[in-house]
Amino acid sequence: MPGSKVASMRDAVAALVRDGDTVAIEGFTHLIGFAAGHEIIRQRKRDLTLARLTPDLIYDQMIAAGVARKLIFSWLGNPGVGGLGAIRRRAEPATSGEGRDLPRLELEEYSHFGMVGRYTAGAANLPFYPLRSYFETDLPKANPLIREIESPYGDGVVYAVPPLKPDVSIVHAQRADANGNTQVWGLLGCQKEAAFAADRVIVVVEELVPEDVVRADPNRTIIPGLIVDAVVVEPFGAHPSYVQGAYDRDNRFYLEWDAITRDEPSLQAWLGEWVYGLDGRAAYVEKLGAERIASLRPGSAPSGSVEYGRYE
Amino acid sequence: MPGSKVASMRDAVAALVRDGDTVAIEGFTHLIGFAAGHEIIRQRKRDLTLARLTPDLIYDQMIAAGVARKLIFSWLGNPGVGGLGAIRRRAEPATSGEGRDLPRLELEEYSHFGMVGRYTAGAANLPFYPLRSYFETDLPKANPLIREIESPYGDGVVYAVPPLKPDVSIVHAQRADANGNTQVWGLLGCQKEAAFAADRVIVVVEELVPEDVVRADPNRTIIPGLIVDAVVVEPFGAHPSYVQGAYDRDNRFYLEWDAITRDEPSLQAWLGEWVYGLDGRAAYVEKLGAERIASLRPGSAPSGSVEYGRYE
Amino acid sequence: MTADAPAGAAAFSKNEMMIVAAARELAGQRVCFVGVGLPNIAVNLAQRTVAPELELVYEAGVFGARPARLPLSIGDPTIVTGATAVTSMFELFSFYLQGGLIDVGFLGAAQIDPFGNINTTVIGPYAEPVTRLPGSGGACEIAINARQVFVIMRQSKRSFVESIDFRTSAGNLGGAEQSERIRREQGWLGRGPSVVVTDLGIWHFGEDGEMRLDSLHPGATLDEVRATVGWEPKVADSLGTTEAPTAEELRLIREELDPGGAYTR
Amino acid sequence: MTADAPAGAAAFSKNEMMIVAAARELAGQRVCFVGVGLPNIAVNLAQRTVAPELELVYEAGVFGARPARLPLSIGDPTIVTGATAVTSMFELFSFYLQGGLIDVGFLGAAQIDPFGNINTTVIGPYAEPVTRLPGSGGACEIAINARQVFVIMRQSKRSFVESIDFRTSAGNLGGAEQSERIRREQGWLGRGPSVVVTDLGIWHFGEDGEMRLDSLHPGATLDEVRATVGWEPKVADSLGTTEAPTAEELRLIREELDPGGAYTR
Repeated sequence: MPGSKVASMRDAVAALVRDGDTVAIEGFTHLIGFAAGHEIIRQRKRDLTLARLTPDLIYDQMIAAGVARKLIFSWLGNPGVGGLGAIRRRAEPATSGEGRDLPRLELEEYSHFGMVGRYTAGAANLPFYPLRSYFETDLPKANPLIREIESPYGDGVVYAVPPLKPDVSIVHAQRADANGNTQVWGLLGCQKEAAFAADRVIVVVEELVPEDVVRADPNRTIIPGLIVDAVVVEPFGAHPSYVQGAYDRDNRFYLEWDAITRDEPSLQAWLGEWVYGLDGRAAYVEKLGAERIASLRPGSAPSGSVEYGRYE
Repeated sequence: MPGSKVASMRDAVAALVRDGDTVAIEGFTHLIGFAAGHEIIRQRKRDLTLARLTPDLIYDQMIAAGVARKLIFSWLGNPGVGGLGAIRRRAEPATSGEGRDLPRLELEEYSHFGMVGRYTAGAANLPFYPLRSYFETDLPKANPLIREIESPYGDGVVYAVPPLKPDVSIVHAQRADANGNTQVWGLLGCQKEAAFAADRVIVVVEELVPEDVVRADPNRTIIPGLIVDAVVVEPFGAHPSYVQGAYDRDNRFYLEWDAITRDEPSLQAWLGEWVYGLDGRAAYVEKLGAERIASLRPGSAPSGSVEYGRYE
Repeated sequence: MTADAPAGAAAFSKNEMMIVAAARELAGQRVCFVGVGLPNIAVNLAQRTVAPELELVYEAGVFGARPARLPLSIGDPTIVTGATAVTSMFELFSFYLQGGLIDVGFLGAAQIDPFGNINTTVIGPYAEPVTRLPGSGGACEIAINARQVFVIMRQSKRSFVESIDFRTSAGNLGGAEQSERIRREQGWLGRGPSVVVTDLGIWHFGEDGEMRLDSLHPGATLDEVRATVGWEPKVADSLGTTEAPTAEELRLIREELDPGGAYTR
Repeated sequence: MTADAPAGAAAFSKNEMMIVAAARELAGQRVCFVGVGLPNIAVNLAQRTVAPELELVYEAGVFGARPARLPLSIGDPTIVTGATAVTSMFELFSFYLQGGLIDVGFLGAAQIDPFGNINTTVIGPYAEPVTRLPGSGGACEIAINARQVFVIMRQSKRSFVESIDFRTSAGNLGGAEQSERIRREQGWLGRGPSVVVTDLGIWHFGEDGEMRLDSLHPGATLDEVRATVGWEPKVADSLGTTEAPTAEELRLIREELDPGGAYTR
């Protein structure tokens, strides 16, 4: 079958993420592509439109670094902890004195299901996705792309969201083969939809596996190599978020972020130390230290194996 | 958690399938619920509307037995072999002299994607499902429930199909626990959508497993016990179709059916021998014989196990 | 922030009272959509006390979670391991929520009005906000599709307001009559908000669709309530006092669910 | 039903020639949506000959099948074991087909007209059919969404008709001009039918959108073609002769793919 798509993070981001692109780094609390986001910062990409249900720490960092002009989202925050300072300073121009000189960030806002519907419509080449949401709220006024649509069966109105087709979707996963056939377990979020909706796809994995491993359990494949442009092997590339079965969420970092993001200088200092000052994820992992990493390893809970049967 | 839902096929069908119901026995070539269909025949249910993408042998048998007045479908035939005589005799009134006294079967016809969209809309409580199909064909004329819908973004028209909400969906699966949490691998068809769309759900499984087995691999669960009313343990209950990993499709029977279904007396004789004359699937399996069954067992192809991790 | 406890009872914080009161409201419920923050600990407490058969649904795509520890977020790996089913968010929102399988949806709020309409989007005008809040997340669809909605939040003049700055999630709209008509006409599955549990008391919604204080937490006073509500609140004729947290409830919170005190301090 | 073979070549059946010709048309293609029956064996032959990188997509929900035996149906367990991905039909039709990832969709037909419009629904009027055929299955959406469509079918006056009784799947509609306009206006991804392989020859579609005989199979004659087509067929100026099946192609069909002769007799 087709040749290897394995690439370094640097090469993958250089080749596939372009200034002005709409970029989706998905992953709902699970499998967030921090390593990819940091590389986008290091390569000083500009004018990106960033899409993501939950623009959390990674988008706060990217927006602080100045890569984005616009954000498409449904929930903005550091879940369970607090706010995202960099984004907030660029979205509250009326009050934040210290942010007055910062470029205004354009916001385009949906609900979770709306964002999922947008990716689904993008992946399925539909002109809209219908959903029962937004009734009697101010969201359609705030975002005129949320529109009413009448059922052709005379039984009322629902709302529609437009397709979202990112130029690039970046998905972190447990494993893939060299051709990009990608398997995930645990929370699936909307990575499949975001990948199928995108023009280009970068898959970042904890582990590169032989094709046989993927083919032994085809029901676990969420993204076929067919739509994948690059496979980056980057263990611990989702830290401080987590990878089911591989490492835990580093909650300490999420708590620490609350202070870091509170003012622009401390955030920029953090970027200097942990992003610009390092040449890639391997250096980041080394800087984190073996002890911190060991503390995040979970105990074992194997899925067990099922029988597919050999039919010859 | 809630108590056991395990029931005999006889009790499950008696309690949950009612005359006049819309019944969906789904399974696309894989996991076709023959044992359940035969029990519906034996209990002489009447006036059912039968829904299924591919009304193949099982619906030919059920319709020959007189349980149905209407069929909702997308592809009618014995795939790769030939026609379905019982259905054909009730759908070609103009020509089939021998069928003139048989009750006319009402047909409501979609495409595969249309049927899948109907179940999806039913499961998701949407008033319609939009798809890019049916353009410039005679299908919307033949079935006025296939309607045009205009995109609210001014970029044209697609087609819509209405939700399908069966009174009962019957799903055959590899395994479930006593509460009805059901796992399937191999072809998934649209069983998940058909189950979520239904008012009542019967799950028929090859194997009843402890809850722990299901919880060890939650990504394999396609139907939660929450929506399941009865769990029937019926090994070999999908024969002559197949169960991935457990047994092969019995192609000999599909070939034989071509002759059986060609005329009404031979079909009725077959029903007498294999359905009315037996009191359930165990007797059917015994009548098939150990040798036939052994010939359908595949070799081994294990999926392998993945790590979920213990997070305490 | 220890509340005045009745003599003889263990001391407890206002947050602990709020969590316990919310958990108790879940008695008899079957399927609960768990939100981030306080709802997360309340439902986990309910599963261990009044509602052992409560099935926890997380919008991240989990049904039947059995968290071995208190989840740190609504997407914590502990909600996956040992769960009944893990599914894509598309299926979770389509089949579980919009399909009508959720009995109770939990919402938080930055602002709530007398009819239970909720703002989690902005303080100030949308285009030029004074404070940019997180936004809807799944809240606006939970408000419409969950059979009923529970709200858990602290009371203050800034949060309990006569008129919210932005309606993120629909409550009883302009009152029960309008709410019932619109819900019926538009085919909403949800009946709307049924309870608001705060740090001071428990509010249910009356026949007119407006919230009514039914119970004061031990140590809280009506004056305190009035001082933290931006309208003249309705108070039940037979205003009760919430039963203080039991020793077992407090033990579960302090020893099992939140030994670090992340939620309760 | 052995065709007159050129001297020295191995004898072969008309079905074998049809399968081999269809397989060869797949040279250079990447992703193929496999239909029931003859397309099934043709694509499996192509994967072993002219198109080793051909990815097989089965509407049952399989991508990247590597069947260890010839699948007995389009849902055979052998297309699952060892495949790259297995997915629900919702996702297969939504993301792979409608999403535009399919290069070639294979269709069969009970009736086809000069512009490649196809009937697989009824012979006679829809409400009172003379013959009830299987219906669309996935055909009507494959016809619209696959980048191009290959048709494989036997020729006869009953199947190659000037006007089909029911249009199940859109081809070039009333001709190229109308087809291109409608496809553009309605945003179809598919360019429509590009080849019809029959037991007698190979037809491609000309600039006017009508099928044109480009190659006669060995042993077939133009008279035979005219006797099995319900209109005056267009024939290429430089009508070729299809290269007979090679010994290797015949060996693959007879020994590996269809030793029982289910498709080829």
